[in-house]
Amino acid sequence: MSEKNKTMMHELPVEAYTSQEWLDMEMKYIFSKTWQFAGFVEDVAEPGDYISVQAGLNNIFIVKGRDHRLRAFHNMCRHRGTQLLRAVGKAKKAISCPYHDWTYDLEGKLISIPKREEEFPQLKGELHKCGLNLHEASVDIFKGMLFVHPDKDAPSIMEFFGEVEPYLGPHIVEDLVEYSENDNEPFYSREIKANWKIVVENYIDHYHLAHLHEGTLNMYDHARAEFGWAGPHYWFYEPLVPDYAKDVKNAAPYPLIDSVPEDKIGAYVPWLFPNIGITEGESSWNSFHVIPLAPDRTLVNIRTKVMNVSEREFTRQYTKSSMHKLWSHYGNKGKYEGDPETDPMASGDFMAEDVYACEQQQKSLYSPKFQVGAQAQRGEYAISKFQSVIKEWIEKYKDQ
Amino acid sequence: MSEKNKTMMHELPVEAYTSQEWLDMEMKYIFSKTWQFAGFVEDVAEPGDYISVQAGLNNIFIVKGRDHRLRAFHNMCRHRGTQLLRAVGKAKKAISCPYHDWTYDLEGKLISIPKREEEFPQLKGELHKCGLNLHEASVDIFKGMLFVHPDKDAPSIMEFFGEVEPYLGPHIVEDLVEYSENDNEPFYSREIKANWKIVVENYIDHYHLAHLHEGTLNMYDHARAEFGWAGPHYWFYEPLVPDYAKDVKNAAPYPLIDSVPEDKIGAYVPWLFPNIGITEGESSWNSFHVIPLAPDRTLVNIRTKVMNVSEREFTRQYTKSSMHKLWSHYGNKGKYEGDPETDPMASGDFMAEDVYACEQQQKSLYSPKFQVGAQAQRGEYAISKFQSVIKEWIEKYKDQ
Amino acid sequence: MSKFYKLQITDLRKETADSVSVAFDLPYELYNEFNYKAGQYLTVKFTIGGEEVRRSYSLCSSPVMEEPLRIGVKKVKGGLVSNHINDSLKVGDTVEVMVPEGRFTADIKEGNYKTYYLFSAGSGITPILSILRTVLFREPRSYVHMIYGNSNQESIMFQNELEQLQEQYFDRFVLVHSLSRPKSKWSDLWKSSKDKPYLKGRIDKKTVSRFIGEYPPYAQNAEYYICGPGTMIQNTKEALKDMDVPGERIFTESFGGQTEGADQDAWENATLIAHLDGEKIEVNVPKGKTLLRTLISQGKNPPYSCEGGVCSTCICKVKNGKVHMKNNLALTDEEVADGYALSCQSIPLTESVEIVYE
Amino acid sequence: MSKFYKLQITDLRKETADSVSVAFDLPYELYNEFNYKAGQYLTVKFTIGGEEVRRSYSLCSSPVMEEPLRIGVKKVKGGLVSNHINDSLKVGDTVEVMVPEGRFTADIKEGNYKTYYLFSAGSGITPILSILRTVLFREPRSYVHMIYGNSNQESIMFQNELEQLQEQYFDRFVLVHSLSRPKSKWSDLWKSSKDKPYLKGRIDKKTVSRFIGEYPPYAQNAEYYICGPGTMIQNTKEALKDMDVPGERIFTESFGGQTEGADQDAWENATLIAHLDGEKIEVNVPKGKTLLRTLISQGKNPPYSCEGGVCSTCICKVKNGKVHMKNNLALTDEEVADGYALSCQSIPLTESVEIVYE
Repeated sequence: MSEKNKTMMHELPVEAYTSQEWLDMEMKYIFSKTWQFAGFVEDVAEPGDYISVQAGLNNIFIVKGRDHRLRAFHNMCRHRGTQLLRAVGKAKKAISCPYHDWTYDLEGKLISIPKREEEFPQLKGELHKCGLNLHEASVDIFKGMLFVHPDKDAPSIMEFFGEVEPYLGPHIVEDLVEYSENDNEPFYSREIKANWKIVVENYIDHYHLAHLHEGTLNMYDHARAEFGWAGPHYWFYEPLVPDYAKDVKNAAPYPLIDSVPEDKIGAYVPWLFPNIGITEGESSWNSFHVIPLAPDRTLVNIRTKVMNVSEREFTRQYTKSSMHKLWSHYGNKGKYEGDPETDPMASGDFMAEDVYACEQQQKSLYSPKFQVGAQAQRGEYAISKFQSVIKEWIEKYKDQ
Repeated sequence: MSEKNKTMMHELPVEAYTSQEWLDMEMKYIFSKTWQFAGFVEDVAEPGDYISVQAGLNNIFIVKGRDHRLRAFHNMCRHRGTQLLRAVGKAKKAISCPYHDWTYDLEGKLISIPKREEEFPQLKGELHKCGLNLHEASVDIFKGMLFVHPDKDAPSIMEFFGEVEPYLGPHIVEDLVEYSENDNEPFYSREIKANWKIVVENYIDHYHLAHLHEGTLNMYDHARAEFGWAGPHYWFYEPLVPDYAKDVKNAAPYPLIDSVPEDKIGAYVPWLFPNIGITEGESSWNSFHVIPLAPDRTLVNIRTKVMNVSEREFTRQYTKSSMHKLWSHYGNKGKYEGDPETDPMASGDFMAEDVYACEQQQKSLYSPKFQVGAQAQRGEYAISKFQSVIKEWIEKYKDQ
Repeated sequence: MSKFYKLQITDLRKETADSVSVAFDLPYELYNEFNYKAGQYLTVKFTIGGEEVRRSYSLCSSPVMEEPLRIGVKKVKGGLVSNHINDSLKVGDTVEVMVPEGRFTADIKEGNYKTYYLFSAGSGITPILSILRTVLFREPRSYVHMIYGNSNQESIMFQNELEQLQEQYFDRFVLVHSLSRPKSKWSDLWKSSKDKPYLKGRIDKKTVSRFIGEYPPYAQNAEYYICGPGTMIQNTKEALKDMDVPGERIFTESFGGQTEGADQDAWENATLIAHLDGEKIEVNVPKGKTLLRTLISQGKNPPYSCEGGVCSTCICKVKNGKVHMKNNLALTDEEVADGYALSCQSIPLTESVEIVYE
Repeated sequence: MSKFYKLQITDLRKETADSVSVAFDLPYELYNEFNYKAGQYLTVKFTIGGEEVRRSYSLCSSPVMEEPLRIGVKKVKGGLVSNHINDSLKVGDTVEVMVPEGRFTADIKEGNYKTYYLFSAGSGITPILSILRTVLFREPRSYVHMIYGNSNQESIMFQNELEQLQEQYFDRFVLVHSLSRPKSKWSDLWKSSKDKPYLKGRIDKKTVSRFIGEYPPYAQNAEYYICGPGTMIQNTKEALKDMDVPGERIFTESFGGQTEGADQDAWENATLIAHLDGEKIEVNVPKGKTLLRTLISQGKNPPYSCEGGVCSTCICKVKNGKVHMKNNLALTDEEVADGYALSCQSIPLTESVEIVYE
């Protein structure tokens, strides 16, 4: 072990952010042991619809049965492991493997093998009793979001999310509709050149809001933020600044979400362990899905939902907001002067600012001089807490 | 260790050219322990100007103080490691980290932390005595080039380059001006799909000049080449062929460099360990910077300088040269016949020829059949010498 | 096993014109023994016209609330016991009662996150009501989607109670009434009110599949409880199976008229060899008599309680020969394949039948 | 410590109308003891008019060349010793000389790659000349950028020597003269010659900042040496600090008039307790006397040499009480904060002062 490997990022060693070994461990002991975000309920709307998602090391497909109940199976033929279903689609009554046409019913039971008698005389009796049915996984719904768990007998999703639920926004997510520029694409998708935990830590870092985002997220009242930990999850809330609050109805970029009572308007920004944040605001609701690709590469997909109103009403609010005097002081000014097109720090776009900070931080991790200097005891408490949860989780499953 | 790993490239195993482990070692024990090319002095011309450069694992910025002296610091906030300064720019009196606005003066001293009292009660007394000043690095100038060293107390740049200095060309680099098609871009920049050492070995290989470049570099007299080793560096000189020498004043593509006495005209082509070559010719002076990106990917940036003459004078020479009868026999004929646009070996461009040779060699390294057949004892002596220096350097620092 | 306790009636409540619910006072010392799960039933014993008769009635009370044991009883046309209870019992009377039994129960736990589909018809509401109230009370994150079938508005048992639950748990409890012969004035009333829709007709395949389509499960751990007459059970179960609901998620309890299987030719005067409490009994089975009744008429004391093929108290294993069960709402297909039978429902199909009470 | 050696004068050279350089013969056996660093000074002792007086004069010779020790001495108006040296000494005379001392030195090594900025005025040239020649000779890769301030062309000491160096090291040595009252005919002469420019005026902030802007450091390890009168030092140092030159790169040596600090009220007849060579001395400090002179007048032998607040030979630590140093050109702020004081410059500020010579 070299000196560098002993350098700590608060609770975790720096190598946790740079090495394949750590990512492998996280894949095994975290991403394969937790409920993983898989989309919105409407992604699998009708009986027969399916989607397949990568959840840690597991490729899992979710299919809606004719009983409107979701099933989840590991997306892999029991014969030689070939993937059964592609990204999105509609299944008939059965699922066939493209490789040798082994066929399963929608309950995952093996129902047909070509040339069974000649080729597999050892498989006697009913096929679905030969121990070659699809491996079941678990699927459930929380706050309008689909989650999968690679274990068939996963602990209830509410055992996992129950503690944090009371701290989430009062938004009724099921009543909102997705907003995206292009169909079937997330509102925002970007590969970030940083470890996934750097991205998470940026998300839960309260200390940076007033600084990195001094010109972009200043419509929220950072000084009145409330936050804490519930189970392995982090919750966070801050109200609007008074200027914005007093005329939010006209200033909000989209129509106000009507399931949020007036006295509860604000930004609810919890982080659900391990890799899905939600951002529940005054006029939009977003999922922020962080997908590790490599030790130093992470995909972020943001999907966004807004009120289910007519396009006219939507456009009217958008126009009203964009001309509102509030936004000359708030919300979209770059931190530095420069070309907003090419310079993230001059973009006035808080995502660009965050991406910039994450990528710059990642770069420094490789420096032999890298060390964390100090930790803001309140503003950065969540970061070391998150790291301890990572550690706990790995410890818990590593020796099982 | 697999069979393949035992195959040798002269002094180094093949895996030194293909594995991440080796690149990591080189980054640690070579690129972080040597003076690294950072640009030209004029890149940081005025007080307050800065540039940031990647030197091995270290991102370092160089800033010119109001005393016109350069300072170098690791470009990484001591708080959480975020990069402080972008590529190029002008600093005011202080440097702020974009992430949480920690601020340093131009001497690297920490001078302000937002919410210091509430968030960091442990940081008492004067901020710049809290051990959180920027990590200093070293910067110095050699032959008009900026070099950085990640250590604050680096050995003098002249300890490093001193021995090779007498073998360099008599060019006064500071009097020349940069020539580039596009502002702020190197004259030539290309990512080569080969290990960085393959590129270096190609550069210092005398044996290939008369062959690979038989139609492109034949205006230099390879038979009269002189070369040798000085410290960890390689030096190389060859005069012009008589045909060219006798009318160089009219035939040279650019105005002759006047700091070179007539009897010393030729090509001085040293290699400065580990990764910067310079090519000091009769009418141009070039830096050849080799930047490892991955075990099998290397960026080459060439910056070129010419005499500081009027544009009219420059154009007149260029025209005169291009019509000179010499170039019908020398300097730009492809080795093979073919389409010069698509076939590097028919391009008549020696860089394209070298890139082709490097990439083809890299490919073969992965073959189980790969072996070095034989070594030209004079023409390739520099290659195995370079490899031994690599080995020595790693040995020297590995156990420290 | 078949021990009866004398419990006093503390409350008698008219639920509809032809049904009543009966609450019993439970002495403190019986609390443990009478601990029950939602969905279970009580077996009561009366001696009416000199004959001892037993009947099982589901508990409609909830085990997790501080409330007395309560059963719901609807008059069956010509039904000896149900009419007795509805017409003759009064508060203060003492009734002989066995401890709660039954496998039609839900595993209700506070941490659960489930969607419960409850299908009931007529007096089938009783165990369903118990499950419903227990789930809503004990599982704050679970959902209940329920259909209740009746002939008309007036035959809906526990109507007030259901309405209260709908109000209290509006965000987790959906109730749709299905009326086979709705009274029109009331239906007009309902039509004007969005809160009280009802479906017209009996609970059949189409009703079930539409209902689930309209109210798909939110929590994905869904379970399906069906309680009502045999045909209603059959229809509902088939509808669910057609929709690929896995069998292990469906739970049923039969109430009211039995579904007879295909007529079977019983072996007349077959020989029965029964192993009971270490005794080997050999006896002929008179035509039409069940194995259980044959043994009882011989003065033997085989275990039993409901005599309706529901409770499985009378379970035995068939060692030799074959039997036919007129009704089986208790044993799984696998138990039957393994040779188990309900002796209260079994008639011999072979010349000789040998059974063991284990 | 304060041992004096008798050295013979081997050369006396008139440098300007009012200055002289004096070379001493160094016997072979004193070579080691008189080994010195460029920038150091010699302390000489004379008895003039019956009084023993000491003065320190910087060496202008270079320790790395084969040449005798040589000091430069400029007449000070009414200066007892400087006039004596200029007017009365001759070759062959013997002078009492202490070994070289002083902290105004450069760490000159062959491998160095540095840029030296040298600022001098008047006789401040002497240590600067030593540093200059040593650097140029010993550090073939280093650069020297120098300003030399004088009142006019004729008061430039070591003029020939400087011109020779400019020729020999033209690629590494820049020298700019700064003349406060240049004589015009000569200045006309200079104006016609590119090689000999001069700046008009005293060395002030603007001069310094322009000079550095015009001759920025090439080798980046730059050091700044300043030697001249107090105001010139102050101005130059402030100019450098304004340009963010780090304090640890600046070295100064005061020559000529001293900069007095703010007037301080000394405590009259304060008690001094001094720990010296194991002895505890208790004595009253007469008004106007320094701690050093008080001890000397008591016949004690405290260490000292320059008596100008420059050399730090007389350093002591203040254990109790407070003192004021009239002049301090030797101790850093941190040393002062740690309680150190130059006893030759210290007057008591408190009723009692206790010091230790360590």
